[in-house]
Amino acid sequence: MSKKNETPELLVSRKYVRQSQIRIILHNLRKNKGAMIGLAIITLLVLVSCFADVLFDYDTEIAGLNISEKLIRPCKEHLFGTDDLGRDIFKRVLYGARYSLGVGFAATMIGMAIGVVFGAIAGYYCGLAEDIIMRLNDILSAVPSILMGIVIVSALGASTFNLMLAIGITSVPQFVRITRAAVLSVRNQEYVEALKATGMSEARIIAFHIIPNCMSPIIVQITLRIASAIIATSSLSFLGLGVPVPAPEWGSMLNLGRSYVRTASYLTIFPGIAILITVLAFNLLGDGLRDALDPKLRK
Amino acid sequence: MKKLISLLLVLALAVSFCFANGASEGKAAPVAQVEYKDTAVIGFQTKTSSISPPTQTSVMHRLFFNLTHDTLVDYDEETSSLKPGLAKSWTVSDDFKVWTFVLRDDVYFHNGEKFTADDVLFTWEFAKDDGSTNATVKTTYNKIEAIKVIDDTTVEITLKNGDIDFLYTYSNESYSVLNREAVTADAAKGPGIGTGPYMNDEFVVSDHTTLQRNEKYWGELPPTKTLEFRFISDATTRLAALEAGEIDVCQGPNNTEHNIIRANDDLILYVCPGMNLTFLAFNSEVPALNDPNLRLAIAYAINDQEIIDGAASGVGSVSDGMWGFFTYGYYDDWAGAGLASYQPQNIEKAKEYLAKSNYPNGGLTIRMTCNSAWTVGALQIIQAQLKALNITVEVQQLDSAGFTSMTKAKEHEVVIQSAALTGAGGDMAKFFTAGNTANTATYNNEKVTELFKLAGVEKDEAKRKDYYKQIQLIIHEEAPYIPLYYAGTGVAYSKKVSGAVWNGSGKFDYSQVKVEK
Amino acid sequence: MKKDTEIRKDDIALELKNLRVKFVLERETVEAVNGIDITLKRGHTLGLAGETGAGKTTTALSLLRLVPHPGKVECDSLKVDGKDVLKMTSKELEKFRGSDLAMIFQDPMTSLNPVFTVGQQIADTIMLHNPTTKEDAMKQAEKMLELVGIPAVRAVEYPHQFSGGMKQRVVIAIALACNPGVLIADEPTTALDVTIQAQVLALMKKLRDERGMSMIMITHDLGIIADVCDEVAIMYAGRIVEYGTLKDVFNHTKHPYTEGLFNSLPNIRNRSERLKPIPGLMPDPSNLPKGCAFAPRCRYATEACRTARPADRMVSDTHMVACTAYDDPDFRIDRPEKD
Amino acid sequence: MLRYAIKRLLLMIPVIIGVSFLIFFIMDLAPGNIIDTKIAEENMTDEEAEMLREQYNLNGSMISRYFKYMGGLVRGDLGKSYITGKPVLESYLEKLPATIVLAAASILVSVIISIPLGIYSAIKRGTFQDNTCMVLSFLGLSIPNFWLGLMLIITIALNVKWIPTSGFRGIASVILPAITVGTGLTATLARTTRSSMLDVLNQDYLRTERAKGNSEFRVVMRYALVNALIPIITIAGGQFAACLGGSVLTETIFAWPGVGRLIIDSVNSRDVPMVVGCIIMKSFSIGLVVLCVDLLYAVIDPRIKAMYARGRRRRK
Repeated sequence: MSKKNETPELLVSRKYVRQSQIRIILHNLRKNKGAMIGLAIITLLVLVSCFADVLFDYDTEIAGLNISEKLIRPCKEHLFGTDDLGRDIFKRVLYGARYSLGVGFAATMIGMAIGVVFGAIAGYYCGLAEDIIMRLNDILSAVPSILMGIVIVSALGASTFNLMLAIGITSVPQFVRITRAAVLSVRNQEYVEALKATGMSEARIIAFHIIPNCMSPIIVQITLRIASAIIATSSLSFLGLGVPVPAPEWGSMLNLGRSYVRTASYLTIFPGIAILITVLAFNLLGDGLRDALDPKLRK
Repeated sequence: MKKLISLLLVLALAVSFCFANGASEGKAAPVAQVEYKDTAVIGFQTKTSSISPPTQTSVMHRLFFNLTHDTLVDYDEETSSLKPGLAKSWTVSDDFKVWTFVLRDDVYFHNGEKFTADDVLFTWEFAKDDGSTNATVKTTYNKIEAIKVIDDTTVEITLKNGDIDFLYTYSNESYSVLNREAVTADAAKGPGIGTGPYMNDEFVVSDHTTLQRNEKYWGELPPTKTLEFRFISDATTRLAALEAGEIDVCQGPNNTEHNIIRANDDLILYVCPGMNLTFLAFNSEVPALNDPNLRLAIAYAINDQEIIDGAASGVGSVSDGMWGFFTYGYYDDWAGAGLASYQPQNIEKAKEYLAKSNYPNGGLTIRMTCNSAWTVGALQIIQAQLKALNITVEVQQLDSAGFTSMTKAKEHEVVIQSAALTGAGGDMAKFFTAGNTANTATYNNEKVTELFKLAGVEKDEAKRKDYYKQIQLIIHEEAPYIPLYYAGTGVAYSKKVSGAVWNGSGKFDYSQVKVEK
Repeated sequence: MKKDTEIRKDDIALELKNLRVKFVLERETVEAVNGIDITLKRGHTLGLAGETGAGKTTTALSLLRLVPHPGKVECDSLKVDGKDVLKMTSKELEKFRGSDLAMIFQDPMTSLNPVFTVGQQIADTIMLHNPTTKEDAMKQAEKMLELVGIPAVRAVEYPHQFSGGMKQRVVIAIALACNPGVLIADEPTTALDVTIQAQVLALMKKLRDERGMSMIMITHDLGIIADVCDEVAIMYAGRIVEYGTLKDVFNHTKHPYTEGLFNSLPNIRNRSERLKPIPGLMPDPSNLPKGCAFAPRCRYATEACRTARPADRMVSDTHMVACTAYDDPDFRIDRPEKD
Repeated sequence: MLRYAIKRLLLMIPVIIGVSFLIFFIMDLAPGNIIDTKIAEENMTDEEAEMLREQYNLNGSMISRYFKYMGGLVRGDLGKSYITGKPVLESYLEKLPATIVLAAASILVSVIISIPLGIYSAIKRGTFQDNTCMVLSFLGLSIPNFWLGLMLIITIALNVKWIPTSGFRGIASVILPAITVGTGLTATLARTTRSSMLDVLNQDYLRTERAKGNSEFRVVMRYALVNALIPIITIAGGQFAACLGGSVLTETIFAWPGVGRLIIDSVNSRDVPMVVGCIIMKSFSIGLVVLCVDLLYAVIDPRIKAMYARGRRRRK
């Protein structure tokens, strides 16, 4: 089956081709078992996050203390055991899903939104625009994330949104670099010139033709950033910049259990596993999406 | 290079040692003679940043200065009395203004220079201008009017105004004597040259400090040649280093890992009652909190023991008064004075006071701020306990500089802090008199300020103690601060270690430490 | 440098029997090659002609057993220089490829490794099959470059510094580096413009005659076949529909599809003549029609053609055609016979 | 090539000036200053606080202090640390060797794990092995550094005598920290290796290599990998540059005298000259590494070398 041009009869009406493309992507996605597992886990997590308030009463079961039940090893009543203030870790891990998922996802979206836009501009308009954006990017990436966290949280107050902002901004440089590299490789392709020849405005070219073609490295970067965003919350919460205290965010749970690593390691093992599963789910889905979107790999 | 030399030395020693044993093979086997290592390694956790005594006053720094330098007068913590240091004897004028010291003449600095009265004068002049950036040291030295060198072994210090406690302060290691020639020769390393039992060898900030024995020390020669202090900030790693035998002493192991130490029979755990008091401070400039009844209600509603168990894994002791139990003039017989002790928790009394306060049935929200991950746990427990009074607590954590800038600007409501208390009664004034950054309760009571001034110059012990008693009674009633607990400090060390002096303040004395092979 | 066996005209260089290749995808299976027999005499050149999608490249790759995943190759027998390729282990295959059977690919722009110098790529092949010292291999590589008309000094340059034509010469040099007995050329000049095409073909002919190599020339350009080949095989939808010497197929064309090919060629001499392209399109390889694959587009198609699969019929001792129409002995196609 | 390198070095100067201004601005924005750090250590009366402000010349606007600082910077004097009084440059260089050793060792660990994993999963694309390789590479990223570090210390350092638990003492001491940091990097590097290998494995010239008679192993490991190196080196170089900035958590756990902890301690104690000085040195060293990685491209890919030879990147 030679790679030469398709025989005429396949070039049927344009609508049909576009509709089937999405169907093809979904079909490929369904075919990829890993992606399906990832999607299932994520939907489960989203469900748990939304209905956490229904499942548990925040004050008594999540934030309530009973020192008498301190540091109980995992057993029947407390599947994951209890932490140093007597709170049930199993319920906190489930309840914490909303924070970690929220922080991880939102922070990455913030980073992506800013990063992709600047990256695309830098990649497309070479010369001065690129140099300025890339140098500003180098400057921004020099700021350590903890310093960024201190400033944003103290300037705007400690809240979950500010935490997302702090982590989001520190992930902007990576997105800018990844997008620029992808856009650079795509803009030199012939079809971009062909589009220019049709008189299409540059903004439309970038938005509808260049960025979709750069989606695969961006998707990979999104899934990776979600992982490091969730883990970044634990180092930030060490300095008290994380989610305000009683909230059971996985990163801060890891951090609180830090001094119990030898005596009660289950304090950090279960939040760690929760993070591992979430990160894996996002990456399996991201991987599946990347392969489904990449026409070259569709053979 | 230095490590190589000391290695060779050790080898030589070891070899000679074996020969000695070998040679005396014939004779009856000597009494089980214990051999000691040449190096003792100590793992510590609080960062030190200078080897110059006038620049630092923190406990860990003073531990080092105690080894490398000497002061004119020493303070003996057991007997809490003064004993001769570089000065053999001293006399004071009646108005406690002019202090005359007779100095030892057999003391030499590490660089070989002889110790003379001129060095005392130089240290004062050096620290006064840019030799130190430490406010406490500079303020103490500013209290001195003049220092007169009478002859090589006599010096006279004249204060601006009389201070009975001057020697207690002047015995602090931060006022150790420096050598004029050494400092003028090298401003960076010069201040590190002292007269103490050990000499500064290597100093890498936040990594390690190595001290070599001063062979020509005027006092009792230490048994161990080299002391190596390794900065290991993570407690779990520090304990693991001790278990692996890399270090001989592990200062401040995790409270959560005390049973691991107890389970290991090569290690000894020494937990001493701490001198660091953890307390709540209510900013009286906040109208809602400027109400003693509310503060007392909260004081009685808090259960200290639960905080100790929850936040410090049970390592610590309940505190009942905003005054060091080891500080001069401590008074705690509250019943005798018609008052009730804050502990144990007494909900009815708390509700009683709450009823008399501006918030009879609670319903207010208080923002409690802390500056470290450890105290967050305590605040969460207080948060749960105050629910009984229908008071909601919002927990806020800031990093240390942000925290102090907030308290300095009086923008806080309630803060949880821990402070290292000392034996001197006068030192407690900084919490209760205006114009001090430690006075986070912005407490200003003329009577209390007056009483502190009187106690400062009162010669008669009974009268001074009575003044301090009156202060404590007023404070107990107004409760600007609520004392919570003394955090216990712990030390874990291998059973081969002996000769070290452990104490509550954390300023351990390693001058006579030795480690069996 | 040539192997010592003397060239025997009637010796068989390559024999392929009943090659079938299917690409099994989830929703469909593409039957690329449906039973092909090739016998290539030593020193002869066989032209494999056919439109795009007739399975020419797949056939070539099957000879080297390089058909990519998910292709399934079934074949009764494949012998090159008497060696049975089907039974070769991967180690033997590696020795076989490049020394006994070599291949030149279609698109020179992408057939050379961009990060290795031209000389290095040739030397690698030499080192693979007759290991010598690096310098010696490089010297041989430079000699090969000279052979294909590239100055030896350019051996240290990289592929991106060469034009399309020059790159194809390098590919040829690589293929001939170890003096293979049989060479497969998969549309070697399609990607080149006409003037370069003639030079490359002349070069290939010169090298073939010098070394007495047998060659399979795969192309859709009948002009090239006339110029280079001794025998011709016309392929359509994965089958050889007509096979014979140049004279048989060009002058005594039998198969209607071959006739259609000739009709769609512009005639230099008679410029006013209208082209008669073959109506319709290549059949979809995933569902080939029953019977003769060409039937839907064949002018002479009868009911029989649409039902039964045409058998290979020997019209002369060298000329074969697969067309059921010839069951009727006096069936003729319009194209006149010349001798 | 040289012209391109010099251009990049010159471009670094505005970046460093930008970095110094941004960090100075952010440190000023952060609540509290060096005086507050000192107050946190021990009590101070208001007059004493004012006296210290004079000594640290903290009065005056942020801009005036910045230009005073820049005056020193231009003469190459990064100023002295507020806390230790030692010159910033000296403190940074004191911590640099340990940081470089840890960064190099971590990248070595990351490369040793990621590249084989990436190639193997590229060859076995879509199969069960592909997914397991990816899951394996993700373990590193998902396990928090401090937890892995402590576990390594407890399980390995306590039982193996020649591996020290902490500190920078000879080669053996770098093993555990390098594993802790290295495994964290495998996720990104393994994925990049996989995707760039996938792109290369589709290329035609590999078919030519196979037709020459190369074994599949040689085709993948020699001919394909070399072409896939560019993205891999980009990511590995980026990771090395990031490690040069130090990894705070690992340095804290292993008591590793690295730059990361120096910067974070200085941030916490608002030691502005040290923070700005260290970050400038960090960005300078990162800039150097990224430049070396770019120059490395030319060594690997002749097409890029051609672009440099013509003095500028050829862009349509």
